[in-house]
Amino acid sequence: MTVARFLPDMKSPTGRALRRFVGNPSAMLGLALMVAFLLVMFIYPAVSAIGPNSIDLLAINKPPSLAHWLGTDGVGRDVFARLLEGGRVSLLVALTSSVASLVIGFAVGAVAGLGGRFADAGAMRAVDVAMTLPPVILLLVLASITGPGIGPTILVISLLSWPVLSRLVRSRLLELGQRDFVVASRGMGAGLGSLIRRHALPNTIDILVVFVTLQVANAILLEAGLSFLGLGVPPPDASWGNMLFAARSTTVLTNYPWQWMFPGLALVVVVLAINFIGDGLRDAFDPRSEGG
Amino acid sequence: MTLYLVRRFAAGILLLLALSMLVFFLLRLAPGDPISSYIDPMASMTEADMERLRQSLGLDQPLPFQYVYWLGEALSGDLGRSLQRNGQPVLDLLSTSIGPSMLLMLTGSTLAIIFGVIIGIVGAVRRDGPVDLTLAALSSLGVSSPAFLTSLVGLYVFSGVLQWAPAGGMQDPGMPFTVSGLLKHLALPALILAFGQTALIARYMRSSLLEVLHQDYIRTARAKGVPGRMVILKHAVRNALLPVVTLIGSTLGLAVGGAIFIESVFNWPGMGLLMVTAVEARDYPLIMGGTLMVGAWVILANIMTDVAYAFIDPRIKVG
Amino acid sequence: MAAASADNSAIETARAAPHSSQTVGSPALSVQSLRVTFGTNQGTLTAVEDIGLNIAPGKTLALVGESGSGKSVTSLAIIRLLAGRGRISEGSIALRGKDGAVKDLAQMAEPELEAIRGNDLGMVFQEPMTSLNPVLTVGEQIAEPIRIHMGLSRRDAMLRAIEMLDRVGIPAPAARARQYLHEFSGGMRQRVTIAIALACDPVLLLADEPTTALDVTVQMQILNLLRKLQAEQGMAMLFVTHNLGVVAEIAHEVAVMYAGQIVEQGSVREVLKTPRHPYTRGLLACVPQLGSASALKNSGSPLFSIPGMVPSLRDMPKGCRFAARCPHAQPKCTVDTPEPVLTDTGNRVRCIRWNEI
Amino acid sequence: MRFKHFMTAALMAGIAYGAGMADAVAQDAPTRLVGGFDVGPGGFPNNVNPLLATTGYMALTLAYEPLVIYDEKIEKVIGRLADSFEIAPDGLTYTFKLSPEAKWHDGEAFTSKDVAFTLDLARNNASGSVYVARLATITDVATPDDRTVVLTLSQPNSSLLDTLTKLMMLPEHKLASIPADTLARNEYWITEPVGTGAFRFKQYSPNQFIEYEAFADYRRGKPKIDQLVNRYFKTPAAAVAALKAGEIAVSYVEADDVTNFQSDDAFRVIEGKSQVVNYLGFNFAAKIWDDQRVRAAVMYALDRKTIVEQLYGGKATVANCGYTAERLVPSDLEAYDYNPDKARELLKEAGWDQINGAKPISVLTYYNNDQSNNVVAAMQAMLAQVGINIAPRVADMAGYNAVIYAKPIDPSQFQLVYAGLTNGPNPGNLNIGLNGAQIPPNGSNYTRVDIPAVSEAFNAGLKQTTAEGMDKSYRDVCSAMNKELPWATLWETKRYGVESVKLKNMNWQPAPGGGPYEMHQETWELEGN
Repeated sequence: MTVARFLPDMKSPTGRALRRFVGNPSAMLGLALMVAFLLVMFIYPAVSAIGPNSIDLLAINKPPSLAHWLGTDGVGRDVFARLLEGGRVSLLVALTSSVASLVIGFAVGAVAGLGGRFADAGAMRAVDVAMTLPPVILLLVLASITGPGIGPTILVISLLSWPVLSRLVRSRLLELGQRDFVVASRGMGAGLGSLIRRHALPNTIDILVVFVTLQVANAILLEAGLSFLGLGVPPPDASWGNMLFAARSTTVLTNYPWQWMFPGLALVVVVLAINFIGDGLRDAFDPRSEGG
Repeated sequence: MTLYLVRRFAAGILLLLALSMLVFFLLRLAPGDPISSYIDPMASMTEADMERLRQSLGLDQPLPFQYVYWLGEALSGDLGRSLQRNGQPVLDLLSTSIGPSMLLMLTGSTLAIIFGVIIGIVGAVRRDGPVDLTLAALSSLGVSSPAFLTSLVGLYVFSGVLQWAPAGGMQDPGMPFTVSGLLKHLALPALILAFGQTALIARYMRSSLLEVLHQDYIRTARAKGVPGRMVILKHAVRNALLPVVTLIGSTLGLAVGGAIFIESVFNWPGMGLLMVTAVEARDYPLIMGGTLMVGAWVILANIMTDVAYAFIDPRIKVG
Repeated sequence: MAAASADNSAIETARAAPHSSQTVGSPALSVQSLRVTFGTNQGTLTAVEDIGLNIAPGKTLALVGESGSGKSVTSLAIIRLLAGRGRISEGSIALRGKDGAVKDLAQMAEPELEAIRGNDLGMVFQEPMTSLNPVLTVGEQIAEPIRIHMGLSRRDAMLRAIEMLDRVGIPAPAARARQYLHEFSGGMRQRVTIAIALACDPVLLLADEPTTALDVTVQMQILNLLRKLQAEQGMAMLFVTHNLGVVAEIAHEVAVMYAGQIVEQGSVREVLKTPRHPYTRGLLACVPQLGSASALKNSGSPLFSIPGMVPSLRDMPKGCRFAARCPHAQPKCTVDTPEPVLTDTGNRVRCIRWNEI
Repeated sequence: MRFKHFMTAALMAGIAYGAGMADAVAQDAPTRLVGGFDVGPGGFPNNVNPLLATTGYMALTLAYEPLVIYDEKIEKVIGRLADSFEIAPDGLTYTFKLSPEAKWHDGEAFTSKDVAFTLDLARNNASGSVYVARLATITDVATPDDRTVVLTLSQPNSSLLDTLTKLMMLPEHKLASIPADTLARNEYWITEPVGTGAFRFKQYSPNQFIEYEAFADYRRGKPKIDQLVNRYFKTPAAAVAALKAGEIAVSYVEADDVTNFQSDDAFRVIEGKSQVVNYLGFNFAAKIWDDQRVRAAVMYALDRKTIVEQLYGGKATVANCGYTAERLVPSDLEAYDYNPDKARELLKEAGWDQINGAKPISVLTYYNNDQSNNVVAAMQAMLAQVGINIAPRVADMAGYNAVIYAKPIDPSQFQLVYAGLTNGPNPGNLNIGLNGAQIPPNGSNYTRVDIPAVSEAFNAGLKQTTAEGMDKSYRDVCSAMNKELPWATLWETKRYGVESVKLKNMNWQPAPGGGPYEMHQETWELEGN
């Protein structure tokens, strides 16, 4: 792999991890896709004249053409421009809420896994409450207090997604807690904080990475669901969620597929890219995969 | 073991109490109340009528009093009556809808577990091979397709156009109940519910299996002359299942929420459909009853997962 | 370099060669000019090369050397369980199976290998804590190879497993067979791995540093156990270790490895008493003698150790690989790689100046 | 592993069976009609109690019958359980002659006792009835004999007949024994309700369907359909799929979904006036709409013709006042054609920058489908061009009502509403939304319209007793609305239903609230099964 040769032969573990990551073809594919996506998302609007919200009632529901690469929607807006603007909004919502739920989920899971029986029982009961709260009600109440918009959407989605991660992290750390090196470092007086930082994090990196990759997609879908309740990103602003949501009418579903298929396709590609990057990161940071 | 179960169930009861209190007061924060859902802008219902209806339903009492009254009734087994028009007892509505929901969810989840685990194994064993990449793409499609979109596409294609499956409902209305009729109606919604969950389980299974294949005892197994396939199925998969069991337990619990879209599109008379109509009508007693039942199910699912976990992994002592 | 703990006098005790029914002479295992390479991002690297060794039935050959000398790679190559992109690029591994037929493991395809592993060939690993499956009972894990290779029913296989547990010295074997791994101590677990490896009465046992992870007393018990089992079952054994005391205790033959090559090979008595290769001599000098601690302390001189570092696989020096660290090295040593030569005492040494020093 | 095989096998059987499923219905089996009678805005799923019905009358008239009903063209009121009726000139006494052959489903005779009982129940708050306010003008109900009922009113009320078409007659011999305040919750409604209609109740499954069977000795002839099922659908898409799959024979269909059926000759598309006028309601409590020129500017800024042509495909009529029926619209109305420059001029004259300027104006709506989202987006873009920035806010029905009926009213929550109100067949229906006297708490004029000219025109209309008198006064209402603009009236859309070609004589129409109107349920026929 020519690229790997240019990188300095860094001796530090992150250096080696970086070189392994670069050497991993699928991870590089994922990275390339993401970078391409972000570039187009930020550069195209500055270049193109067609705004995401500029309507043209004489050109509604037109299939993809030279004028409108991906066709137009029900009010004549350019689907490609909305796809990009929607992409920015959806990715912003998805990434921030994924990271937020990652932090909460990991923290609760780690405390439960390593913090001893009482911390475990306490944390797990909190998780139970969070999981038993029917999402419909939480969505309705939180969103109606905070109203629609990107901020509340991120808050609602993060609050809904962390419990599952905390249970996964806890189950991994329960098993880990038995292992000698953890018992040993406890013996050397390592507090919960350093235990989490030095042992819990590296050993659950694979769960965390898989969670983030799945959570990005889940966040965008939740945002679409919010549109079902009239919340989420309010129209006329674009987001992949409310563009996908337009497909709930059978006519749009069958006669104007370009209006919902492209946001769906974009979402699948982004999720795939993030999955590849995630796998690449997990393999890169996994010391045992030296032979890989 | 039984001590552990007693303790967990006791904690569960307390939890349900806390949950009911939380939901009761949260509901009041949501705009609108049962009466405001009665009004149809077309109808001319005077403000006085609305006020009188609120009194008759006891909605004008102070909140804590209403909660205590509700709790007293609930403990005696009477979850009160739905505030929607024909005021059926909440317990009856819940008991008729919990069955279909469980059936849909358990079938969907079972399919998801079976297909998810298989796809996860194939993905890990043939890592980065063409099969793995296509499975990764398919599972990304699964993960990133919203329930309501897959339901609509599924409904339109399989029942509208191909007419393979009936268009929603649990049985042909009016016809006598037949198991084959039920299965015919159950097939499509269950497969769609499974589609999303399969992708989730497959991804976690693959990652967990890759982790396990590095372990030393896998090399020992091969050193024992155990054939390749058996090494994977008997030794690796069983260890890799541990974290996945937790995931399956949690998604089983959360499936009720996910089923809302599927139940709405397929008119499946389950808890999802009941809760959506209840929330739209701000039907407090039905929402409270539904929340408790869903809550109990999630708690049960979590307890079962932890027990199953301890059962599969001898190292984890229960409790 | 772990200091040998065994009593120096152990080297002298002669061991009666076990009388075994197999015909003396033709070796159970014969490895000829074996080379193992690993593919990496920077091209292929040779881990070990030109490995040649023979083990007669009932005999134990110790493969000794520092970590990274390639001794474990050699044992893993023999059982064809090389990790990742490791490959046997040259040489043959002739194993005389239970049926007497000699087969070259190097050329064998996976299905055939699976019939050999655990049956004609058993292996014990270094780390008892992680080399057994945590979720299966001990009995199941021992019974598994029995059912696969000997076709016994589930019940009979379990009986034999319990019998094996008894033979490896685990008390109350019937009860213990139903227990799980986390209920066993380190020593006990190693006994279980040995029971697994020997369950089908293999012709050859590969032991990859089985005692390294154990404390001294347990180490001794395991060595005695292996010796007892070898006497009973007459299997040949390749014992990989870095501990010369253990070599003295258990081995009949020894091969010293350095930087991927066998530098000296011969009977334990000859090699340990009259080492010919400078590296072997260095190794033995590092072993502190019992009772010599006070003398060393008074003279203020540190324990002896070989200066310098083992060369990296990526840039292996020309000629003798030990030259850089060899006190007797001369320019001619760095010209071409020395071939193993027979010495006066019957050892085979890879050094061109063995008789001048 | 055995369990796994069982489940997969069972599932495969299910699908395979589905594929091979042929409706093997023998020829002489009872004829069965399954329809979606409660789909769309005119439906009220799960409502089995006629006293609580604010809509969903088409489904109710399957088993029940009102005293009087709208005719086949939904224009004028004709007799149903009453063979004939007459109103005294002063509009204070109504006399109804009942049909002698009418019977209840359990064989009992239908008499004036039942009419009196139903009217008392409908005027009794305790029963939860939604008709109490609208029947308040009735002071006395007399039953001189079994066949005659005489109502006396406190004041003339031209909307009374319209209200009576929505009130289904209930059996006194079955319900008298049940206390009024427990009636709403009584099991009676879902076990053995009795009506006088062409079909008799058989069974009800919540959220799924209600099943009926033919009422053999129905006075207008035994229905040709033996079994009738009214199936519920939570989402329009589900109804469309059921129609396509041939599982239901008739249903309301959203305008978006009509294109699916137009080209399919197995179906008949039915188009009708929705009799609902869509409007942007100015929330006068927000004080920014007080100047009539600002309201006029909103009308000029909206290109309603292009929205109708492009977004509704021409399937709507522009409304310059509350009505579009020719008989109610005078010829000299201001057309408010699209004229953004005039709009900007008017705004500058009125000093819009000081009144509100570019501050976002929140427009509340309970419409949440594609078409409504597109329409709002188009209006938003058009209004933004003249300097009026609207921000749409969608809420579900309960949330919407909570905001508009909040005590005290909070203008910051909504300055505009995008809504609709029924303007027919009884034109007086708009009164509750526009008359100054109907401002909450005594009515549902939640946008606080208090324009004397408009209120007086409505009061005059309500007093009318003759059809000509009503038309004339509601024409005055129309010109008052056109001049004063209490609302920015937009358009009146068409609504659609789809029928299988095998269905005969149903006369399905998208009537507001489902009518009720004369459908001759006994003549319905379904070929081929």
